[in-house]
Amino acid sequence: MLTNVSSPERIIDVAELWAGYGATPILQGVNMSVWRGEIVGVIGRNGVGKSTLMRCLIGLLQTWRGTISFMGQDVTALEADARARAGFGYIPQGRDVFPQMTVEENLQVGELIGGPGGKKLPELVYEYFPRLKERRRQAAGTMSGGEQQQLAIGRALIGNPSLMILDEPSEGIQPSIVQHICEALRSFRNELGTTIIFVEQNLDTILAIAERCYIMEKGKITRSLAGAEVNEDDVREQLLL
Amino acid sequence: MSAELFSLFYQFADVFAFLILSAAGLAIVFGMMGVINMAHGEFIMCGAYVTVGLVNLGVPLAVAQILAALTAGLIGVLVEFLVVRRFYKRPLDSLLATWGLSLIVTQSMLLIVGSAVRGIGTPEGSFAIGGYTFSTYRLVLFGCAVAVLAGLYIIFMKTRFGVIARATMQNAAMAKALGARTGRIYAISFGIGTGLAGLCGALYAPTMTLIPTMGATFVVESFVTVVIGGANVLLGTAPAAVFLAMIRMALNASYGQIIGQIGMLVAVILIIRVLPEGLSSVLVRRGR
Amino acid sequence: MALVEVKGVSKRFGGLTAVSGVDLTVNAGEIHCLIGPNGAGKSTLFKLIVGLYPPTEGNILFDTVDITAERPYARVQRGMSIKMQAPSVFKELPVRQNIQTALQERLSGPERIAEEDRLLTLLNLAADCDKLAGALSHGQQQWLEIGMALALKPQLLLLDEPTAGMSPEETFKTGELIRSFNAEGMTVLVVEHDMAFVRQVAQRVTVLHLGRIFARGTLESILQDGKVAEIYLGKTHAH
Amino acid sequence: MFKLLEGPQTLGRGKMFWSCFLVVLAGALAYPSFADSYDVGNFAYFLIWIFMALGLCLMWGYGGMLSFGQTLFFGIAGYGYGVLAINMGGGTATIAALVLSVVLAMIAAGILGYFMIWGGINGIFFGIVTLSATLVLAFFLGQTAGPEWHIGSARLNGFNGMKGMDPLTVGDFYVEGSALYYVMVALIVIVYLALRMLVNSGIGNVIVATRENPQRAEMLGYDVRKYQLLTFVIGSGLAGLSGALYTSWGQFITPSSIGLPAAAMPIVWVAFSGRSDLTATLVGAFLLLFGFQTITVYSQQAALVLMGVLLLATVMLAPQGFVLGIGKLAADWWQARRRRSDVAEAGRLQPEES
Amino acid sequence: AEPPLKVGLLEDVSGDLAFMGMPKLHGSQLAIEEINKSGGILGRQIELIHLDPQGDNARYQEFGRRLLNRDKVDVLIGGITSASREALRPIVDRTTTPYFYTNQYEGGVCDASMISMGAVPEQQFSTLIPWMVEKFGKKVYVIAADYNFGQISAEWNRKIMKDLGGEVVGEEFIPLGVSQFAQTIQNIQKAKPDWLLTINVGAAQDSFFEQAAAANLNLPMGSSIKVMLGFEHKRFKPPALNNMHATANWFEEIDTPEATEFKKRWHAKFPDELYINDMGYNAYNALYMYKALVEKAKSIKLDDMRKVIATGDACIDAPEGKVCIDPKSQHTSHRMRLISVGPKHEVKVEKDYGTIQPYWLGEIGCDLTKKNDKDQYTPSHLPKKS
Ligand SMILES: Nc1ncnc2c1ncn2[C@@H]1O[C@H](COP(=O)(O)OP(=O)(O)OP(=O)(O)O)[C@@H](O)[C@H]1O
Ligand SMILES: Nc1ncnc2c1ncn2[C@@H]1O[C@H](COP(=O)(O)OP(=O)(O)OP(=O)(O)O)[C@@H](O)[C@H]1O
Ligand SMILES: NC(N)=O
Ligand SMILES: [Mg+2]
Ligand SMILES: [Mg+2]
Repeated sequence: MLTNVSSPERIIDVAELWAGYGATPILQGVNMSVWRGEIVGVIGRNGVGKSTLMRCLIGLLQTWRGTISFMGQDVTALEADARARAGFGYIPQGRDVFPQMTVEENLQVGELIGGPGGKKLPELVYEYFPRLKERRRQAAGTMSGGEQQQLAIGRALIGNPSLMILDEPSEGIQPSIVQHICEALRSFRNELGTTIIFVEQNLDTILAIAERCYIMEKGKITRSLAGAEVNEDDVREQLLL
Repeated sequence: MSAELFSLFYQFADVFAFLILSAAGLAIVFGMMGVINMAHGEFIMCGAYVTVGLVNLGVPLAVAQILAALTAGLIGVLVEFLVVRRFYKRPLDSLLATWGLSLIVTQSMLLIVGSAVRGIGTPEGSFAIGGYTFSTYRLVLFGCAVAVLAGLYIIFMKTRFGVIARATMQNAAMAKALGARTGRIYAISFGIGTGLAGLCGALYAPTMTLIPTMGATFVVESFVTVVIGGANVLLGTAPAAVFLAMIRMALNASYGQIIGQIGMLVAVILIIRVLPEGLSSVLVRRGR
Repeated sequence: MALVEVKGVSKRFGGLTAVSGVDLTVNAGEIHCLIGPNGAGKSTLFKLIVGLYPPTEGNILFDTVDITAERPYARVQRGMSIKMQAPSVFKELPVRQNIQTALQERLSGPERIAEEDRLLTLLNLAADCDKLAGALSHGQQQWLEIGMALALKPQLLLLDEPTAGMSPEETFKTGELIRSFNAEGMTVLVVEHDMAFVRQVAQRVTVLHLGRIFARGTLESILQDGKVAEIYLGKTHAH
Repeated sequence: MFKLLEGPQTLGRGKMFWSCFLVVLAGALAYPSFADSYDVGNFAYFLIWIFMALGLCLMWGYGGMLSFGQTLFFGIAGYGYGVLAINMGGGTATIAALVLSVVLAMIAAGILGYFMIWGGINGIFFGIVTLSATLVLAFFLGQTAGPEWHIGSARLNGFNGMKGMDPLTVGDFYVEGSALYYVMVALIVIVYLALRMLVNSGIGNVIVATRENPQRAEMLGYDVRKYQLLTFVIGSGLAGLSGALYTSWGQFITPSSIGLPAAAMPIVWVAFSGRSDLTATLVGAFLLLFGFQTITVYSQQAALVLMGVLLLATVMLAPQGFVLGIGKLAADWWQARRRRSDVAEAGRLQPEES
Repeated sequence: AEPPLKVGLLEDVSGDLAFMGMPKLHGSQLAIEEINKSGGILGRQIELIHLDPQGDNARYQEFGRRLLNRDKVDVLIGGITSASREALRPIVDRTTTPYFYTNQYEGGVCDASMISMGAVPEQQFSTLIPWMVEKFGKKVYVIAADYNFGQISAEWNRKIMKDLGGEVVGEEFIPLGVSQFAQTIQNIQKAKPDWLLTINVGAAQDSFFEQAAAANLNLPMGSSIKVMLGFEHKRFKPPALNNMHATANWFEEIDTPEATEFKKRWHAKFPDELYINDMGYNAYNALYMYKALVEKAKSIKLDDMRKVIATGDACIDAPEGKVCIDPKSQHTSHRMRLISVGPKHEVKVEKDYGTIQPYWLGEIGCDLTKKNDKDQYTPSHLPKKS
């Protein structure tokens, strides 16, 4: 099924997506759709291709076949930077902060490139992650793992994207801040209407914010859990596989 | 006495200017972008030849020098587009590619322009202090070196472009995912680097013999300066040049050029041994 | 009996004190969990123990020998191994060769191959053993790194966030794995943020905050501690 | 032992590869019987340089140490051979001079390597230190023209170069022409096979692991510095072997064999060939030496342009190096052909991916 | 017809020295064309095989062998730097092929296989230095390239200055490739010499002149390699070379009828030549000298040619005048002239010394008619008294 006629509320539409590394296909026909303002989780075991899917969404990995549409526009051929400027925000797995730049400069990169977010955003980020404010002038590469993760999230938030793609945002973060991040993401969605797609393994996080979940297995979306299905037992069952 | 003091400063300034001007372009291209640019000397040569060519056409020297730097910059952008952009992920191959380029360029210049080009003479005249006379132009060179350092610092530390450019060079994919037009940023940065190399050639053109292989005279010094500057080239290059210039000047003055040259290289070895991450590693304060 | 004794150890980075006068004893045969907020100094403490950083102050004893001045490889040869927080496998080498490099000092010939196969199966990497380690997914790299640490058969195993990026089930499996090794006599010191995992494995828990020991005891006592909840756990776990 | 000839660290394995190896070797051994004696000597000359390339391949491709100092040790052994051969009086003593000069280079490499590796120097800093050391030696030797610069009865003779040493000699027989050629072929085969065994051994594992991540390697209990030093000494020793052989071949050596641009040449050979594999380096360095000479003979002033184009085209078209690139092309083609025939046979048995 | 004579030529036409090597190639080509037109040597045409060693000593060795062993040339000519000559000598010495070195150089090579066509110190310095001392004063400052040529030339200067009662107030050796001279200029001013001996070598070191002029150094200069060899007066903007003095067997500015005729032929064939330097000129002469030797010996064998040389009658009429090969050293006698360069870089012949023999090697004991030393001597490295 190939549709280019997606309704305007659908912020992202992935149809029959194939992609991989070298000659090895990883994503083998992924279909998914996300509506404006949704918070959608993608879950699955290690190595099934969740990160690969996220890389395709932001455009760091070329799609072999299939289409990605963003607000009804086909963005499959757009490069990552163009997608970012169109409103995609991305937090990669493994943080990827700019190691030799200070925390402040890392945030600046997100801010300078991102869309118009108003002056409040940096303050907001510092509010959510006070550690970042404390360490404004520290080289990002010398921060602790969790601090870097906070920075990566802050860096994406600050660009005020309309779609945020988060690859395991809670990894390595202390429980209280995980809760914090969950609240932050929710309030972002509530206040700014940001759509959020996230990959997660942490059960608490999934339960706390996901409104819908896609289950991934071997390069395909095999199921989706909607509404009430996003409960501890169902999710656990899916992750058990 | 003050004449001796001035001459000490003059000699220092002279070596310092040489090191900074020859290294500035490489600081960006190699130090920041990681491209082992063996054709650095050829961009310097390009700046020198364009300057001389334009002056011979009647263009005033200063204008010719600026145009020459721009030409080298534009050629740099072109070279980046045609060759260098393939090599950001494999810097060691950039060595081979640019070395090939360097061979092509020097020899083509020899074939096209000929083996020797007539010089244009040094402007600005001379002045005397104590028993010595000095070339005024050498102070101009020093001024330019300082200006280049300041300019680089401002561009890469204080501007929007600079922040994004540094981010791109540290992690291009991530910068791209944040919306940076990394291709363009790379091209511009490379162009700035080669433009500065061209500027070096342009500034030294009046004072040197022009042959197609002239770039070679600058290359060792420029690599050495950039490398011992360390990872943070914007902070490291200046102290590296100060350090090397002092050593070189002192040895040149007391023991002659050969000891100056050997001594500088030995100093390089010792500095790296003491600071295996280069000079900037002690300058960048960790934490707050 | 103390296997590791950290005595009054501090580590400063410029003006920042990441670890400050820490005293910590890990007893032989126990599973000891180190928890604490981001930036508390947990990873730094690990690096001090394996010798990647020299301490600014203090001493570290392993098996009653002062190893403060020893290089990391010597400490590893004494019987410790570490899984670092960020996966640091040999990215351009095949998965199997990663394991082999860790094993080859201990075993050789067919025994080594058999052990490689056993570990690869255990780590769920048997199918990917010819892939370059850099081409593994993030979670798989974590597994590989754990495998390399295990391959050394250390007396003391240091695990820095071993289950980050693992699903609850995999986390549980990892916990069981660690317990089984512990049952064979391996001492384990582990940093984690996943309380379920900590609950599963920990015999003793130490909380680090701002570079200092903040609390220690059993997990239950820690979870009851309101201050720990405030600085670290947040609402959910503060029952 | 011989199992180590193959392994994950070296490309080329199985019957196919070793048959090719034997065919090439047989061809090489038969070559003098049908070739012009000049060409045989010229080939022997190319082979002289290969050791330096193999040494760099070991250090750089396997060990991750980009040494600009191959010519430093080339020079030390080259001059060393000259000094020893002159002072020990030629004849069969030249064999001892050869061995001793290589040992000398290895000792020097041990000292410089200890100084660098124990000082924590790596990456590009390693390159710059070795380059500086090379240039220091070149500058120093360049100014030794005066008669006061001599070692025993051997004058260093500055920039004009040191002369007057015997070539390798056994009794009264000069090892030249096809004799030299056979010696070179034998040495190359020995060194090549020995290096293959080294890199496929446990030591080789640690060497490549150190390249990938020295900290992780140390965390596995290896004193990586020792392995790096070993790599550096062997690699530099091979450069020394080239140097001593070169001096013996031309009975002449000058500082310009040590300074720039000579120092860049080994890097060019190895990068061109594909630094990650010994076989590629062996074949590639030979082809490049041969190619550059041929180009220079036949194209006069265009030669340098053509050489530049060749290098540029190689890196742009064959990112892993010329030989590896060609090798991969061939392998792909071979596999594609096999796969095509497989597919043809399997036909519709191929399950459709659903 | 008989097969042509093969001339093997090794000249750098790429790399740093290309601007000097090019005229050398041209000189050889011109001479060969002329000789072939006028019937060749002993009726045989000449075939030129030129290879470009690109300034690389190892290439000199490779190509020397190639020309001698594969192409089996009848004569080998070429080499720019002394190092390239030294690279070739061990190879040539093991054949019976004659080798012509066509540069002026630091002198002292006593080798039966080699015939030197260029001027040597006793021809250049024993003319130049006394003249400079007489004209400008007894205090000299030397800047010299830091390698054999520079160091040995400086040694010659020291020896001659001592004989003249002069004083060397400073000597500075510059590594090849150095292009910055602010310190040197100041050192010179500090030493207050009457004149400078500039034996700096190569394009980079030539930058000295421009930088000295910019600093208003303004001292008389003398040299054995400037003007005639590197034609700096053509390459630099006046007045950088003002007040330069040099002695040589050839300057393009010599305007005797023979010289003028020669220049006309050259420029007709190579209209773009910036300057016919002495190397190019010597390279041209080398072929005529070879022709003379072969025709007198009626043989292309080195031994037979050397018999002609031993008679002392191996002479040709060159554009500079008559030149002959000295039997003891196999170096060439030259008509030496001293020139000066003016503020507009105009060149004036100040003095014509007539023919000067390359006597020094013979005096110190080199006698190739008796013994083949295969060595290079300097004032401080003399043959052992046997
Ligand atoms: N750079 C790469 N090159 C080649 N193969 C890769 C690369 N990155 C990932 N893969 C492969 O693609 C598959 C999917 O990887 P991916 O990173 O998308 O998994 P994931 O679902 O995100 O897993 P995890 O939960 O461990 O992060 C894995 O089998 C992995 O081996
Ligand atoms: N090399 C360094 N230079 C400067 N500061 C550093 C360096 N390494 C760590 N730090 C700082 O020291 C503190 C402790 O870091 P550490 O990595 O030990 O934290 P952690 O407890 O492991 O945190 P996390 O749970 O986030 O991994 C952090 O605030 C960090 O920013
Ligand atoms: N022969 C010379 N000038 O080196
Ligand atoms: Mg992932
Ligand atoms: Mg940590």
